[in-house]
Amino acid sequence: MIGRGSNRYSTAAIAIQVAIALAIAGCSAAGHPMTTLAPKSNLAQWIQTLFIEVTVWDAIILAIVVFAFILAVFVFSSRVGEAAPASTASSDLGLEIAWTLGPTLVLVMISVPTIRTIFRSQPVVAPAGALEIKVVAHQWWWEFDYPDGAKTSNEPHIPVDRPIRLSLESADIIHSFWVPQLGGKRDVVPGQINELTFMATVPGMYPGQCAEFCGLSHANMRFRVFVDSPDDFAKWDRAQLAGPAAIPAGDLLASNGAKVFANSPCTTCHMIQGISKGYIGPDLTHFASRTTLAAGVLKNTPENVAKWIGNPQETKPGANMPALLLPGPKMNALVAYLEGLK
Amino acid sequence: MSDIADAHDGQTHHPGAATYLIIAAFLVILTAMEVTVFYVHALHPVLVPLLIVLAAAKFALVVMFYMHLKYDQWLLTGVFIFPLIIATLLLVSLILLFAYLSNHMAPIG
Amino acid sequence: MDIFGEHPSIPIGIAILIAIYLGACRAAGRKPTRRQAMWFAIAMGAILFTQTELDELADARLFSMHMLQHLMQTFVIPPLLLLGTPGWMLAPWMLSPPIKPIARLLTNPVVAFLIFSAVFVTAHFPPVFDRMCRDENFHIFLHLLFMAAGMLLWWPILSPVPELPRLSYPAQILYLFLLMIPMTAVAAPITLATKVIYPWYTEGAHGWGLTAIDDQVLGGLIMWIGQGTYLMIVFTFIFYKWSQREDRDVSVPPEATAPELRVLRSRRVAGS
Amino acid sequence: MAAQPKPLPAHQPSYLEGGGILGWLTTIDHKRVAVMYLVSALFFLALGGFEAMAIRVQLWRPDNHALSAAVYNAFFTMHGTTMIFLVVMPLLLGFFGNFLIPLQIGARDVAFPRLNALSFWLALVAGILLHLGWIRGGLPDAGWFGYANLTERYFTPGLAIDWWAIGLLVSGTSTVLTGLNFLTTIVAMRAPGMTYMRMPMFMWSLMVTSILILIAFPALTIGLIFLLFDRFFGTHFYVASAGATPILWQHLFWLFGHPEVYIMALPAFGIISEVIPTFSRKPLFGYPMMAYSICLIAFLSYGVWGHHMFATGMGPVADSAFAITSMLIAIPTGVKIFSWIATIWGGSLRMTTAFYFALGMILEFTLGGLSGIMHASAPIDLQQTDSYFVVAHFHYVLFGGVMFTIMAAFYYWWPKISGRMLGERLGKWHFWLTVIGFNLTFFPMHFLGMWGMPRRTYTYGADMGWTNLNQLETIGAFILAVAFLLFYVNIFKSLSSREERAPADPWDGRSLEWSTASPPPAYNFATIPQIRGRDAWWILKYGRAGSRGVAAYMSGQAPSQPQPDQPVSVEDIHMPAPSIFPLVLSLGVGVIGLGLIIDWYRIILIGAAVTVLSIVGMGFEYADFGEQSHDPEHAPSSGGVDVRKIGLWSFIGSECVFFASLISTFIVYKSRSLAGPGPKILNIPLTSFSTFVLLMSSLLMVLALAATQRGDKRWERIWLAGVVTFGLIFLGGQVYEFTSFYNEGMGLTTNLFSQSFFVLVGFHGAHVAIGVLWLSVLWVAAMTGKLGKSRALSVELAGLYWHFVDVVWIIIFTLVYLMQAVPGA
Repeated sequence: MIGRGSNRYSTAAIAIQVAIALAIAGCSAAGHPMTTLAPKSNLAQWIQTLFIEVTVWDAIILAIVVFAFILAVFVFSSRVGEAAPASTASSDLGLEIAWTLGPTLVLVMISVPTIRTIFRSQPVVAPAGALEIKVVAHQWWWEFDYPDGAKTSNEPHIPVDRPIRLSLESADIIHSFWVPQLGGKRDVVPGQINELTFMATVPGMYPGQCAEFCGLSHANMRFRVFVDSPDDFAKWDRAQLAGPAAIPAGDLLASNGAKVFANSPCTTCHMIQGISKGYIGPDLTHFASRTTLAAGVLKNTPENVAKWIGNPQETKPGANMPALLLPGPKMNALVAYLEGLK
Repeated sequence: MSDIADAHDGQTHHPGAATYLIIAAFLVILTAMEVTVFYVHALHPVLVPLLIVLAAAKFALVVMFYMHLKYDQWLLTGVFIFPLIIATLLLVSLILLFAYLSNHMAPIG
Repeated sequence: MDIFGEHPSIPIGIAILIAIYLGACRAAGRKPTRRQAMWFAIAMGAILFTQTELDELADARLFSMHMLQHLMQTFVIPPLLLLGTPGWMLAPWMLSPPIKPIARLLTNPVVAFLIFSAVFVTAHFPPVFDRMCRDENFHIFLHLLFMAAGMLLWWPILSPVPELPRLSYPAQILYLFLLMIPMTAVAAPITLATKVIYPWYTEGAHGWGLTAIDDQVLGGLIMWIGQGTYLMIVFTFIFYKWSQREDRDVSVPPEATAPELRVLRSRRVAGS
Repeated sequence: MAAQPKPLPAHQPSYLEGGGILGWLTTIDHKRVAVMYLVSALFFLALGGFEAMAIRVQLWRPDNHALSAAVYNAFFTMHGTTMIFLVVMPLLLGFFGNFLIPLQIGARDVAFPRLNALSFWLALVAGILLHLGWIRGGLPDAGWFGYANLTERYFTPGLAIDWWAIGLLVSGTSTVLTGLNFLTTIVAMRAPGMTYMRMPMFMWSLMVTSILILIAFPALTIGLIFLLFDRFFGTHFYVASAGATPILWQHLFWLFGHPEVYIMALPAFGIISEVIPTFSRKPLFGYPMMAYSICLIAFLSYGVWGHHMFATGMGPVADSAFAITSMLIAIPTGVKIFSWIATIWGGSLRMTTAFYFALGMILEFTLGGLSGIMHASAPIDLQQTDSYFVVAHFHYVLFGGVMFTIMAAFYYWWPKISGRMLGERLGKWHFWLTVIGFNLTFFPMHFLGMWGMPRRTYTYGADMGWTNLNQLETIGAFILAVAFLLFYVNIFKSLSSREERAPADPWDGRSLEWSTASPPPAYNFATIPQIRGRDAWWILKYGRAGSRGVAAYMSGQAPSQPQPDQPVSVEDIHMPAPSIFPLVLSLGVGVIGLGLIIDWYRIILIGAAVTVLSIVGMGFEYADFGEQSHDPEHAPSSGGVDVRKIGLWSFIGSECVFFASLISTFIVYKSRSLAGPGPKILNIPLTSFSTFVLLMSSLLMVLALAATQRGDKRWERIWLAGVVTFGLIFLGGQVYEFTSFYNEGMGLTTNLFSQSFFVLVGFHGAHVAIGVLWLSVLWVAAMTGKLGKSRALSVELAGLYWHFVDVVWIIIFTLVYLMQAVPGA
């Protein structure tokens, strides 16, 4: 009875874990946009390679331990009351040296590529031709400043196959910049400039998130990185450098909205080039060119914009943006204006 | 209470007043040297190592003689030295880590 | 490997050491144990390797190899020599009246430790170190000094002369632990420096295609992590010997007569 | 001693009997203290478990709003804080450690029984302070790691963080006292013949853990003190805009935090090393290497704190150094796992619930250890840190490794503790549900982490593909909750059943605790045994360890028959008298904490008065107390060193780290002062004079001690008066110095230099002031003629403290004053 119980234990534990492993292998990275297992940059690729290497060593060690464990518990031991004489061995120098040296060798095998990757992934100076972007983390959104003066929030675009050098700064407390498919995280520490260097290799949209607990809405501090072809990037960059899109002639709703905006408290925090000068919140000059709002939490649709402006706390508890209580028509006008800022 | 005294008499052979006075003289001299070193400008390039050596000497004198570690059981030395080593390593590594960090500080303001 | 090439002093020195060793054996009319002879032979081999192969690399402006050389000279060769030298070889002259008090003072753990630390720290001070790189005679002198200081350092651990005793095992561990402070004080700043500290390494070609700064980091790490790991292994040996001794010290008094045993057993039954 | 030895009565009352409620409140019996730890820990375990369940419910589906962000953040903060400080440590150290140290080393109690009771009451007060947020100010919500500068008042106003910081300070004090007590006990109070190499492995682990505690906690204390200064007095220790860096908190916190992991794991390793040999009926395999690996793990644990900070940008060199040291820890850990397996190998196994849990621990902990190797590799860690992968990793270590061990320990030692067995049938259910629930809850987290799910997020998007596994985990968590419920039921059933008294030695155990009754009498052992080898009790039962004992066992030969009772006199057993002061003192401390937080000075004063009065009260109890540790039967194995001296030296060792943290902060910060007076303001002539005064006071101190030792009362008084006077002169100088700085425009909050200077030098000054008070008391005693030759130790202890304060000043004088011209590092 007792013996069977232990048998059941190991089979149960192993079966569960194997089953989960298989189930998970079944789901591809496609359904997991933030997976670390589908590298899309050189940095992520290096880490992935290292990860696989270490995992293989880990698996070998695990196999040895489980094998020894099973032999010890089920094969080379007796149960109380059985006749087999109990062993009294309490030491074996050879064995002990073996299981000290074995792991040591494995660690040497792991540490060499580890250190190589550490130095390779943290170059002291930016690689030649790198695009240097300043990233400022705020509670709870991201600001991206490009060297040519372009400015955006939460949805940066970068060119493919060109080295990117991010210099990370914080406006308030510690955050952490993480786009899993593009590489490991780097903390954003107030008073300190941290760097992150990588080169994206596949165009696409890669979601990221703040990874260091930063207060109430830490969970709502998301963003998206768009990796563009060089042409697309140049186009996007040009558009960002231009002023706000002109309101189409005859679009009364939008031009009303522009007036609502100009007279609202929004202007104290938000910038729309040529119209307002606030800098506490995200720059809204090209608001409509972004696919999401509220730091990646909501899709950028008119309903969501209205919902966000009317009650930011519902979407993002603790957000610094006050609720703007506008009567329906005014809100519609404002939303129409904002959604026109391509 | 008597057993305390017994245990005590049995365990320590503390040095006499003469030793204490000599140590005190050394301490005073070392302190005077420290202050002198501080005021001699020519010595400033080697100020840090010099001061560290002098302070370490004073430290060792007090601990070994006034705190009787030289005379007491090694157990007490162990209980003290191990944390002391850790504390020293901690001090050194923190200073070095922050020295690196200070190259990456954002301009203040 | 051209043994007699640049530095004839090395084979000559080794030959002299061997001659002294054999001469002392003959004078005493005793032979070292097989094990001691083996250790001594290894020590000679280690000296030869350190002073020729490693030295060439170190002369090729490889700071890291120079650090490895220093580690060998202070941490490897002296213990080997102490293991390889029988106590009866040293005792007669070390315990002779004029030398004995000096030997006693120098092999005192505190003194030995301080001397070694002072030598090691001073030698890595940039002006001193740089002069060593440029002045061959000073270089030889410092390397001999390292080995001598190393002998003192390891004496309290491996003393072959019972009259100048070893430390107790736990004290040995503590003693070597304390060694981590001066070693770290030298190795850490070298490793973490952002500039090349010793100008000699920036002048002229650099071996192995390393940059001077990478070489410096590597050298610092060899000294820092290398000595740490080495000491860790030594701790393991000491601890093992300690545990074996404590095991052996078991003296089993006749059980039947031990009164407290009877009491214990009665206690046990009373409780059940 | 006693003229007429009275034999022990046939029935010896167990430690649980008698005394009533007051008996428990005033108890200083290590076993009763342990039981009180147990009760509070089981309560907090339920609370922490409830918080965990709430977290899992919230994560059941994406965009869930069952809990608000605020409540979720508070719950994961309190779950971590509670489980670490109020459950695992109290269970491992307070409960099992306290109960078993004297029993396993053959002693009557711990070295400082009243301090032990004080530790418990302080721990309880800390637990209460941490939870007062339920009543006022909200629960702490900045994570158990409380990263600055989120914890600054500007970002987290309100009382929550104040409760948290003060609660942890009190808890840390309690733990340090425990560490001091345990270390002294194990070092000095082992039964005769029990060398270090004959101690049970649990004792090895607790000895090393105590050292870890003494060295690790001061760093946390300093970190918290800076935080409280920032919050209450407006300093800027973690404020970037003032030139400081919040990274300082991370260094201090992880300097404590990583050793803390081993403070929890090492005792677990020790317990497993007790359980496995017993149920395998074999001696522990590779005992010396097991002991050594514990030491090595402990030492290495100080060189690895940086692996929590790879993402903070420490630079490639520091990353490499921390990565390699972290990997090194795997070697001794591997030695332990292989040695446990080798112990089982060839054994005669007895498949009890305790053994099941021990076997489970080996496998689950191996998984946690292996994912740990991944985190040690810095680049991989950058993908995994702060993701659910890490949550999986440390739950495999802390639940799979430590909680499984605690359960094994419960089933193993419960008979000894309560005198009753835990149900084996229910136990097996408990075990299987735990295994299934645990793996179902935490194994999928590896994958969630690899799929990019960050930690500490109260909600997640539906498009991330994390939903299914989260639901699986929540189901697992409920299974786990049922398992815990069964555990509580099992305890309850065992306590309420009238029958099934546990025998003294139900498992055919190997160590001394099984030699005494279950539950043991208040004095543990009627006679302190003579130890002849490892597995002391096994040898007593079967003869020398090894073939003979097992041969005797295998041939069915029962242990030798009991001999007639040896007459032992009850009067020979001196047990210390109970004391109410530990409880009162802790209450005082609690009231101070309360007053500090709600900012009501009268309450602080009341608390301070109670605290001081109870310290004085404890002092007057001293005469009774002193005898205990000098029980002649306790012939200490440490060659006659007084336990109080060992205790004080351990405290001094701990203080080294305390001041090292302060000094390094000063050195790091002094050259970053922005405005106002900088280091040039320091007055070297004045402090040279102060240094001289302090050095001379040390001289007078040793002279006073010498006078006391030779019974010279006249000079004893004179020298002591001299020390006190010199101390006062030093303090006067400091007051003058501080005042003049203040007049020159350098206040506490002026700049980084001033705040780190004032805190460092101020704390040293506080130490001097305490020393002056202590010596004044001694001086009064000397004047009234109460400080005779026999009390020389009291003078020696005060002297040791005084000299230590002096050497700290030697360092401060050099590093702070004389090196002012040298820029940081």
